[in-house]
Amino acid sequence: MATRAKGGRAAPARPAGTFDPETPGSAAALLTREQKLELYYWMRLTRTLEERLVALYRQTKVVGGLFRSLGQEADAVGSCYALEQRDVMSPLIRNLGAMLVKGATPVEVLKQYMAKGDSPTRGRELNIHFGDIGEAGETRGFLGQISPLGDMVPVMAGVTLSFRMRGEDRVGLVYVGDGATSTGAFHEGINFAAVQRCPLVVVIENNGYAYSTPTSRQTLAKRFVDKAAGYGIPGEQADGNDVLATYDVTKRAVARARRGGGVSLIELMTYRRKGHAEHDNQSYVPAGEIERWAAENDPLDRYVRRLTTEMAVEATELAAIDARVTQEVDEATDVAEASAFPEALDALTGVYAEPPAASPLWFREGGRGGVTASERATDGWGVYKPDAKTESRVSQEDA
Amino acid sequence: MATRAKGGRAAPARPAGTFDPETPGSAAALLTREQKLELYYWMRLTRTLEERLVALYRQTKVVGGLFRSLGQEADAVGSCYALEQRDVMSPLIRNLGAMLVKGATPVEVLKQYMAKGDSPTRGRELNIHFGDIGEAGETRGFLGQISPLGDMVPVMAGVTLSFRMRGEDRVGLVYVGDGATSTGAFHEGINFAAVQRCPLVVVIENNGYAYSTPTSRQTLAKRFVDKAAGYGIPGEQADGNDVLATYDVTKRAVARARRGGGVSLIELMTYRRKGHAEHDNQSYVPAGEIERWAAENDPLDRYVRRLTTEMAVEATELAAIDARVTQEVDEATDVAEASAFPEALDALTGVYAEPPAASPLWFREGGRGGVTASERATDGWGVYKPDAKTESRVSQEDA
Amino acid sequence: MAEVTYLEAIREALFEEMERDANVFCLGEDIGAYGGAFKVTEGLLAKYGEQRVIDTPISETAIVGAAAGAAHMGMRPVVEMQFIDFIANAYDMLTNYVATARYRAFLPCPMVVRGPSGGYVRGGPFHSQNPEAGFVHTPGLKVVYPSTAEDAKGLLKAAIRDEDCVLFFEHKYLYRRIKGTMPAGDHVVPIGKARVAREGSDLSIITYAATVWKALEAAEQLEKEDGLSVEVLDLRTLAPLDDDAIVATVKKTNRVLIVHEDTRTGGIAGEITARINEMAFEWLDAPVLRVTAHDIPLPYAPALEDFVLPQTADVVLAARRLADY
Amino acid sequence: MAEVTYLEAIREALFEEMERDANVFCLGEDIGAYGGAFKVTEGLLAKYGEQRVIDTPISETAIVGAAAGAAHMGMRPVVEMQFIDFIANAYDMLTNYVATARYRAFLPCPMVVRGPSGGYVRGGPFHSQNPEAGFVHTPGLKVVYPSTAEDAKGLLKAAIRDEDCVLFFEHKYLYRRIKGTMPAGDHVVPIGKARVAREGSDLSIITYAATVWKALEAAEQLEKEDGLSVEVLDLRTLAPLDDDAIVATVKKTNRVLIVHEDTRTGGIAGEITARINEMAFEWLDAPVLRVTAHDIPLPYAPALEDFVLPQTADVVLAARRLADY
Ligand SMILES: Cc1ncc(C[n+]2csc(CCOP(=O)(O)OP(=O)(O)O)c2C)c(N)n1
Ligand SMILES: Cc1ncc(C[n+]2csc(CCOP(=O)(O)OP(=O)(O)O)c2C)c(N)n1
Ligand SMILES: [Mg+2]
Ligand SMILES: [Mg+2]
Repeated sequence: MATRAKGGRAAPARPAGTFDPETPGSAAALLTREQKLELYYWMRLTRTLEERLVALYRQTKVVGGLFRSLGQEADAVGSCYALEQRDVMSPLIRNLGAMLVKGATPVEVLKQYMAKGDSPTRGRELNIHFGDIGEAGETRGFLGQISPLGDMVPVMAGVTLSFRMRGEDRVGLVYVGDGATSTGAFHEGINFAAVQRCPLVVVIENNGYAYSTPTSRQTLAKRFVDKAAGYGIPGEQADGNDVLATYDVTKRAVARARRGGGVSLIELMTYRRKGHAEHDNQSYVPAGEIERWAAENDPLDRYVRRLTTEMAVEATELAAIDARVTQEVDEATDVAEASAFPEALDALTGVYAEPPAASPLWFREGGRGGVTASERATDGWGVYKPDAKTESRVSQEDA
Repeated sequence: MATRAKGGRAAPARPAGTFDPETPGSAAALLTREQKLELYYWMRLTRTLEERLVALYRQTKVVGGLFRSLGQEADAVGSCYALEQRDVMSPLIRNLGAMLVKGATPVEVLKQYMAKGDSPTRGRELNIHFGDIGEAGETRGFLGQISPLGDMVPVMAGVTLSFRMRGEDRVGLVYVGDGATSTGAFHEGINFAAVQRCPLVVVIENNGYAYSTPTSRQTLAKRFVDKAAGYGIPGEQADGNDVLATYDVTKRAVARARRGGGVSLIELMTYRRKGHAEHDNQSYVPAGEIERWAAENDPLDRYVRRLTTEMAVEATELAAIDARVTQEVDEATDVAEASAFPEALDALTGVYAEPPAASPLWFREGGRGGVTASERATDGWGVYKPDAKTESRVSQEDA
Repeated sequence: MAEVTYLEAIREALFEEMERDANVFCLGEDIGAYGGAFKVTEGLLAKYGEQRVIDTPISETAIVGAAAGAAHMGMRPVVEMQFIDFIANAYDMLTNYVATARYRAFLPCPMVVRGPSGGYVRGGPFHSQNPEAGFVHTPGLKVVYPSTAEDAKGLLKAAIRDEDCVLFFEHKYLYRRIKGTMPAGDHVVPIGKARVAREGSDLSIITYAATVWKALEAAEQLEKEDGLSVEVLDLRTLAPLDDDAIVATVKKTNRVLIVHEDTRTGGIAGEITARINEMAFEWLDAPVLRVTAHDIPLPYAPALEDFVLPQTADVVLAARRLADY
Repeated sequence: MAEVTYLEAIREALFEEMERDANVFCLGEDIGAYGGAFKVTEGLLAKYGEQRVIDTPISETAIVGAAAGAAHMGMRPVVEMQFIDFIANAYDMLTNYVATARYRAFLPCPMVVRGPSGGYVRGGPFHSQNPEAGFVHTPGLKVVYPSTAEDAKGLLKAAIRDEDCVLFFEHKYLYRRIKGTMPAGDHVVPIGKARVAREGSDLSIITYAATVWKALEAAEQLEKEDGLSVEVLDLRTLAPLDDDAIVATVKKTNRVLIVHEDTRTGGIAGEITARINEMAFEWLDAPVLRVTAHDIPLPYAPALEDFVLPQTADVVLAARRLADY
């Protein structure tokens, strides 16, 4: 395990626990060369796609904020690579890599950020807040997050509870940031899942900061993984910038969940090299810290070194992957840019299954931008009454 | 430390940690004979007062539910005895003993349960939901709880934060049940207090059940005190039915808080011998469990044995205390029974500082039971308008 | 058919729906061996086992969140809040996660959150609440609050079958005080339809839950003492509101009194008044008036609680004023 | 005096109140070194230090609860919600603990919870909310939502000095778009008083926060194009509502349009309509109407957000209909 850059927090010399009976290193050792290159592909795709998003953001084509996972690609990609397609993963804002591994496509991500009408949420939600879950064979198995931090932990407790109840051979994985561990939802959710022995892996991505708040102001615990004992579950810490280490630790936790062992907690040590979002100038970060992590502990650089030195991968092979990635992102950008923004009226559909659509409010009926009267149309006072226009009290009394 | 009764959960052989530099036993060793008898007095008062409440409950003089701490008197009394008057304690429903130690009087408790007009909350809140906090010299230093479990932990974080901010030499202590540790509020509050280094002691009373739910369904953690590491604070477990042990462990945690050491967690092992409230028939409890605890691990019996054998206290001395307690409870009962129920109109005062009172709704103005018009009286349509009665549109237009 | 209480009617609905659909399961605090604080779920554990009747830790956010997750995957969770007051502890999860799931993510979230609600029982400020207004205000949630045993059963069955999240408020004052005869067969009462609890022509009282009974008592008295014919509309569903039924009664009587047990300011009487203004202003012969609780946290002592909550006498007085207008 | 933005006005209030009273302190997520997500608290840490400007863990329940505890002991905490949307995570603590403290326990709880609120900024469903209705519904809380820089400053100062908990909603769309000239000296605007933002005689628009500006724009247009004289009442305080000001404008114009950015059902327009019915029904020449957001979780894409939220054109249309009634 690589040592941490100076000035940063120290990485642990050894994993803290072990998801017995699996032993550390056992899972990663089984990866094929092809799989190892695939890991590289996903990390590169994550980075390139985000870089493209930055360019689009500067062109004001991204509608809202832009969130980066620069320097964290290994933890998202490696951990999610431990899942099968039938498993369900719940990402957070820095888990673009995990979503790609789970089948989200660059064009979906680009359309989401650009709020396009044919984006996965049809322009309703922002950035990577989208998902695809349901039947094992028919869906890719990732769940769209909401903003309030911690809430996905209880939800994933329920998703995995359903696996347990139905005897399905499926596992769940939920990511939380170091900051999100302070929320009540995290606590309630992980405790609930633990006591219900849900097949769930909880991954804490410790990237040193929650927005501007360093981990030292988030908790006094020495390690986030120390929280595991309080829930009666095993916990392991791993080097989040070593993609094979993150794969390994997660794969073992997933195996434990799959054989009915219940919840495991993983803490992946990494570092957020960009601000909370693109607008954040990181003035609160000690001088030199970012640069050291970039220079000494970039997950892609580290993996490239490892692939080329230990695994005899040629630089040309990697360059070919890079080129493929660029081409995919280029193509996705073209498609996303060409697609249309949503129609205003689409806003009205699907708050409930029944009724499937709401009516526009009366002052919008026949109003701006092609808004037409709904089935329940009226131009009476305000609303929804089939008879509001035709009848009036006076005429009724006259009759 | 006494061993646990068979069939119950095992008590720990040794305390789990230590609030360094204090060593286990050091605090209790300093108690005088008088103080030890005082501990007996508080425990006996707790039990006798609750027995009186049961009698009143059967006479339907208690308005709501009745909550017992039978078998838990030692943990409440011993832990709270570790505080000074200037310190602030936040009790839960089983901490009648702690409240008495902190200065709550039997007559206050009786009036609360009977919803009397001169009870501490003037009939607004039930049972032991009342308090007295503020300036160190002027108040007794206990805070009224609300029902939603866990909420008092954040509040006590704030109370003790104010001590730290103002450099006051005061400490806080908050009780939570084993069940309440599952709440988000507990988690958020203890983490907040820990990271802010508030002078706060958190006491988990592990009495084996939360309503009907055994601790095994509340958490997978082996011991609740294992949660301490997750907050980066020390934790100790102690025998909650040994009043000197509960005093000792708490006194050392209080000392730690007082010298700026921050938050400590204590788990007191005890057993709830009565149902959640008087109506609960405890059908969910394994056969014999309650009887064994009653026979083998009653905190008063144990303490009496210890006082008489190890500390050469005469049975007559204890009988005298018992008699004094009975007399006090008798007198308090007379006073409480004689006092009046609240006036309906008192309901209107004090939702806000300003205005200090609300007006009765218009349909109550001059209505039943001596309800008189408020300053803002009206018998116009509905509300509060000085001119609603006198003016009407017609008369205004006529004028 | 034998009469059953409001509480038993709810229990029947749970048994029948668990029997009908293996995806239905219950979760909450102390609902298993103990059968729930009010014994609503008594017998469920014995019949359906620990897999489908889950005693949870004390963690309302986790319970609701887990229900949502399971609902996404095709289950039909029925959550019990030990007292509905503690729904406040799941407010974020309900309003932000559950209510928006279908709209923002096209995720089905068919689940029920039910629990003992309301006052008149000396429960004090934290065991007597009527928190419906905050949820009626949340697009994506449905809210039901029955007043009769028949509706309690029929609406709970509808709620469990609904494709969206339904909050099902049970009035604890009615649990054992009200009885009804259950219609034979699969008795389902549609969500979104109000019920005319009493026909009348002089004025309308629009209400729901326990105050339906106060309104009916008042109507009786008004008929006897004043010769007034009072219509009582029991909303039953609070979201979506039954606009047709509301408008129909306004057009019939031209005078409306709204009665609810919830506090006044921000209670749903305001919403109903606004809708009446918009939909049927011309039919009003008098202002829409409200009889509600005072804007006060509900106190414990009987004299205080009785003062703060709306009583039959208040309804009578207000109705008289309205009739005289 | 120089003009300052709505945001700077809030910051000025914080500086002045921290200077005036050593018991005032701020707590919230990222409010210290970073100065808050919108930089409202920028500079506070440098001036007042870590004891009085506290960066907290991400735990809204703990933040609000700790503020309450400190407030009991004589402090004057000012809590920042990073976005007001996350106040849902403290809903139990605010409505059950804080709101009832004085009533049930005679405990003072002088504290402010403030935060960026509202939409029109492409924030999506969780960074655009207007959660005021749920709190206006809670006895024991006060709720303020200013539309001008002057009021933002003056009301925040009043809120910090208030003896009870005040929720202070700041409209993030206005943060840097609106400017005002601060009155000299100790500028305090009393809580509970509405403001006539524009005088008029034909119809009244009752509104608050960002839609005050939409109403003013509409009034301008209606004057020019229709010759209508529109009064705009800016409520400023939502709890307690200024009944006198509401009644005064009704009596003056006899036609009322209520405009709010919040969703329609259960939004506070309903409450205002009910009060107008009760207090001034005879003065109404037309139904009270509402222009509001649709009952939909607020979507992100500009076309969708613009459709769901009320716009100036909607106000114009509705006002015309009302004037024609
Ligand atoms: C309950 C809640 N409170 C506050 C926020 C605002 N917020 C969004 S992200 C963030 C920081 C998250 O930090 P962390 O969990 O460490 O994740 P990271 O961004 O480092 O990946 C905050 C405070 C939120 N989304 N939810
Ligand atoms: C947030 C919340 N949920 C549910 C309840 C209902 N309730 C009251 S006491 C109780 C059990 C408490 O158990 P524990 O914390 O172990 O305390 P004990 O009664 O054993 O002293 C429950 C579930 C509550 N008061 N608050
Ligand atoms: Mg982080
Ligand atoms: Mg317990």
